[in-house]
Amino acid sequence: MNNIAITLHNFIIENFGIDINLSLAISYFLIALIFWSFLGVIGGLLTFLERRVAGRIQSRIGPNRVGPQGIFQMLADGIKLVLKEDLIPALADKPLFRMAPYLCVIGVFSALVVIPFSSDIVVADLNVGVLYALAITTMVVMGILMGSWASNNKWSLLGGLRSAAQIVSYEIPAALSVLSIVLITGSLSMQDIIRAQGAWPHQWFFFHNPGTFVAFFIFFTSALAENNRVPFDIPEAESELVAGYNTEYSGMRFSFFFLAEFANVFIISSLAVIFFFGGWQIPHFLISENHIITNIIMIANFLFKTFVFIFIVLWLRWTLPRLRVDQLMTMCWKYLIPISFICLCITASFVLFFGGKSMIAVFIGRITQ
Amino acid sequence: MYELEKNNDNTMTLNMGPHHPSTHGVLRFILEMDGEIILSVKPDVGYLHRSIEKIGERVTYPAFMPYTDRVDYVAAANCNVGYALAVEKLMGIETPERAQYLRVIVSELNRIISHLLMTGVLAMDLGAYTPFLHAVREREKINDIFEILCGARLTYNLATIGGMPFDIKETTIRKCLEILEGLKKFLKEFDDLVTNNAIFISRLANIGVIDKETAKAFMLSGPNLRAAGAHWDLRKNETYFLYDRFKFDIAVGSGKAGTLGDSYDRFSVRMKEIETSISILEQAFKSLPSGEVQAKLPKTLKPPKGEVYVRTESARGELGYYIISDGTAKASRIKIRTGSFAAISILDKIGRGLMLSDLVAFMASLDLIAPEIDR
Amino acid sequence: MREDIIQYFRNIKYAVTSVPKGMMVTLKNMFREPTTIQYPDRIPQKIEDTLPLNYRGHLEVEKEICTGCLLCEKFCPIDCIRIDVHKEETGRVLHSFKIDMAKCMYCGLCVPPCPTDAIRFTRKFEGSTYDIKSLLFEFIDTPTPVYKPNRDKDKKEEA
Amino acid sequence: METLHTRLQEKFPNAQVTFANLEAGDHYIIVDTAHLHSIISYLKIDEHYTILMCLSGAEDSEFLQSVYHLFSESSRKKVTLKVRLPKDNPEVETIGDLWPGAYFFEREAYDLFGIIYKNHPDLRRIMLPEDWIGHPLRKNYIDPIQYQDINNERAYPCDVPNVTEKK
Amino acid sequence: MEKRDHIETREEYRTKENEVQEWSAYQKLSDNVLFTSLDKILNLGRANSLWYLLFGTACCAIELMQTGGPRADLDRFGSVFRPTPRQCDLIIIAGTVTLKMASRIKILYDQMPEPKYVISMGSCANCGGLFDLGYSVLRGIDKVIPVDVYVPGCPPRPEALTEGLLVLQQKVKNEKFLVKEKKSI
Repeated sequence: MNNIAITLHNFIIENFGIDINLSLAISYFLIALIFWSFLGVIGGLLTFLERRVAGRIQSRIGPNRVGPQGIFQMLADGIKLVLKEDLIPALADKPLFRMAPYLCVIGVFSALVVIPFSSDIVVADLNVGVLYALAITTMVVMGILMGSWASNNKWSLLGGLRSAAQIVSYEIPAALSVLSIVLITGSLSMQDIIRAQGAWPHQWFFFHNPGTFVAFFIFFTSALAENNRVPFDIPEAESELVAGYNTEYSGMRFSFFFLAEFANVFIISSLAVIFFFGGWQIPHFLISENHIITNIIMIANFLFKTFVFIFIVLWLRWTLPRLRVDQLMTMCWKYLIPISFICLCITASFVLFFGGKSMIAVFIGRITQ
Repeated sequence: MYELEKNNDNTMTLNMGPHHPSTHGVLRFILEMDGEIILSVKPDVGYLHRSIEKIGERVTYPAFMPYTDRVDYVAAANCNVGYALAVEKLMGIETPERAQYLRVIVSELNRIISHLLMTGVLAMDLGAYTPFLHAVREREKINDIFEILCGARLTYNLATIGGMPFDIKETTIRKCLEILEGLKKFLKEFDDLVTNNAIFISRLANIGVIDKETAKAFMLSGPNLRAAGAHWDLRKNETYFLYDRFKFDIAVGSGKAGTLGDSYDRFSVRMKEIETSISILEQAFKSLPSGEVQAKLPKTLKPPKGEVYVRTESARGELGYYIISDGTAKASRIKIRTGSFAAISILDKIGRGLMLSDLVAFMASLDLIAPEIDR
Repeated sequence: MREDIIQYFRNIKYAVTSVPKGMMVTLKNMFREPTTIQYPDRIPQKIEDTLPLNYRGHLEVEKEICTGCLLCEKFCPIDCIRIDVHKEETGRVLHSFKIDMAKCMYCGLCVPPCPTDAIRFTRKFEGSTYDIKSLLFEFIDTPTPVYKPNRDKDKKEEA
Repeated sequence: METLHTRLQEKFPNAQVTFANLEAGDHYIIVDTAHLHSIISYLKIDEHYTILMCLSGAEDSEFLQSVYHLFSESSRKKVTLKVRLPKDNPEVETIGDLWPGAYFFEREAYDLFGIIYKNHPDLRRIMLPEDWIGHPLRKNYIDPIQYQDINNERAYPCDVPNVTEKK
Repeated sequence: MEKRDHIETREEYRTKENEVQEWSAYQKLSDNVLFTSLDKILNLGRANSLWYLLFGTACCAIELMQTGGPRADLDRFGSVFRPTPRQCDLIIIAGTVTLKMASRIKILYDQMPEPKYVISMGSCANCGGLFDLGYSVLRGIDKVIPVDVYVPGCPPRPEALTEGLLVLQQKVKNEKFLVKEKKSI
């Protein structure tokens, strides 16, 4: 039961007896619908969470009037954004202007395909999952660049150019730091990476060796940068570029950008959990006979870890000032990339000398000898 | 730092303001840019020119007091007492000692909240929103004090010619001291959050370096001049309001993060000045003399024919009132010389070669306030 | 060269140490009570009552003790007070006393000259409205004879 | 200041340098328009009046004035210089080459009083829009009620008809 | 920002009273239970998410900052600031508007997408206030753009502005949104 789409497909065929191709299409469509709306809800929830966390950090409260504790704030925002007039500047490149937000959303949401929520629940466990996730999220830069160019606004253009330079550069340290993990597992599949880890901290790749330990921070930093979050939010720097690439966007189209950004927060946090913190792995004594209960515990475990990282992202967002463009590039090319290479070398030597055993395992092994 | 080449074919003209989040109100800059690098800055001010100087000729001397609030609404008390001092000097009125102490107290309180706002806004312009709100939180507490003293939060109108319209109570002093204690704790926290932050330092150090000579040539004053290394503080060098009775050091830029006179120095000078103000306040509360707060005045104020230029140290530098009286109840001319107006002219000289993000930081470090420029 | 390398590692060290320091400050703030006063409904006491007594809110006129001396009108630099006094057989009668709160600058120049404290500040600050005309406050509904403080004092002395 | 005045008279025998003593406040020196620049540069370089505190325009009954407040850091002395300019042709040399910061103050004086500073590199309006008519701080200026397409008359209820009985 | 060349100028500003009379036929439609309840939900959403433009002209801007700050916290009512007019529902004219600035404010207002609201904050924006005596100040922002709510004060304290926002929310809640949409067809 590797693929829930197949399960659903079998279920449809057994119960309704329709054509195989059609049922495959239906099942994939259903899965897509479920996952996309899940990410939509997550994105909305994150906007609310961000405002509440920001509120508490800034010793205020944050939205608390719509619904209990303001939980329906995102609904109100959603309603409003849908009802807003959809403005397209007169001199904008209209087809590109319309297309850009969708491209952004597609880029982010497609990454969800390879994210395993539990041992069973994953849309598609691709054998190039890591590569796919890293590649497809880069589509965001296309959307941003497109939108910024099409807006026919100098601030947008500056934002878009900054974003392109930034995202493309930070792709390298991110990939390099993930490479350490791939080196250990020897597989690009997300599920394989998770299975290579365990439920307990000492089994996580985060504590595997000093190389992966540092690699996590590099990965997290570059993921933040790819996501245009503070301290790397220069493409939409409010005080510098008004609102950066989305200066000219209003209503629904703006909300797509917004949603993409917050969905991306979820994606990067979950990737961090998958690569370095054991993903959905739960201790043995929690695995029961019942598949459903096991899966639910796994999902809860995964989401809990993810939300911890989401909180860290938000926490960073409301603490740090932003870097300058050239400093950002300096940080990437002069600091992160060399260090990630060093990490890669350390991991490689660990793999070479200890056969992929973790630092702690080696240490314990030495003691017990 | 960067090769500057005026190549007209490849430059971009960027219009910054009057509505731009980092221009603090309604300034406008026309930037000539080569990519992210600025080739020239043309400030276009006057979007808040409210004809205060003309109104000064149309209303009587006491009625101009509320207008001085609006010259610099962030440090309104400083403007109030400066104007009162100017008219008193013109008329030769002796202000009671307690009133002078009260004036010191309100100007220092106001200097604190003005600098708090500046440091907060600087942090906001660099992308950190939280320190700004923390600064606003502390500001609110001092605003409360002003509310108790004069009944308003922002535009105080808290001086009359010849004295002060209110007296300070023992309970208010106690509350004030409590808030100052809290403020000291807050400043320590602020240091961790902002002042010593690596990103923050790297954004400000070596940016927009103004040396002493340039600063004087461009008529800079106040904290901006002190950050360039000049030991110049009107409170000390040209004592008014019994400032000579207080012990305090002039905060001067040290260049500890980069070059002397860079943006970080201007920031840290203001941080130091908050501490200086706290110590002045504590001394003032300790040695507050008793007595009257208002000198006896004729019913209608008619200064003799003459003119006077009185300058005081406001939060944004030298605040000068140049009053020409023609012997009637209304002034013939009131010119207000402000620190920000002088500072805006230096933007083009220093701004060339900076990046757009640096310009924002540089502007915030100069502490420009639109009404002070435009009046 | 060597200094550059030292600087390189110093930069890393400084960034790594200073960022967590700032993060600890924000975390500390997160567990503090928020300072928000939940105006208008979730507060223990009306904001108006918490303001100091000398707060400069909206102006208020007590028509019974207004002497019709027009001092407040004279002292207002922007003419936002308009008083209408007519001389009738019984004496001077107040017909209208208008204050334009939309234009008022809350400076307090009109209050000290008043001989009877008829015009004074309240602690009201709420007055948002859809129509600016409703911010023109009229304090006299029926024509009221002006108050004569001296005669009143005499009466008191007799009593 | 009086000694400075005599020194100036010795140094610039051709220039009309008069000393004005008023009832109250600061005293000032009125200098000749033609010699203003040389006098100020003499003051800056030889007399060490290195700080220009303020530059402002003003108007008295017959003349427009350009007023310079200088300050010497070494001797802690202030001096006020004035030039009187005829209202129909108010022209005076710029001192922006001595203090570049003065350019903006001169632009302000030009904008609000119409004083023309010769050799100023960028003498445009600074406070008011380019298409503004008149120089508002002159005494005979009448406030406009129309600017571009905005009718700027006072609106009800700010303009209650004045029916006050006044004696 | 100067974006003069790509603004879609919308001539028809909201004329509140006339609209109701002209479209009384639609009013009957709007009495329909479904419409009214749907309207209510939509308006509740709109009213609780009034994003304002990060823009202040003068003294009131400081109080506007403090209203967004920790003590008053406009975010409680779902109001956050956005730096660009394209994403705003509400423009708070915080402070004196000079004649030089008036046209810029009109541009900003035109750049905002419908439905949009205006709060005039403080005496200066209401009617020129104390700068009535000057020559360069616009006597009331309503000469340039239509104002929904006037907040008195000079400057209004944060609570007064919060009240202004609540009054505006009340107005938004009572609007007939769906009917208005019908009108344009």
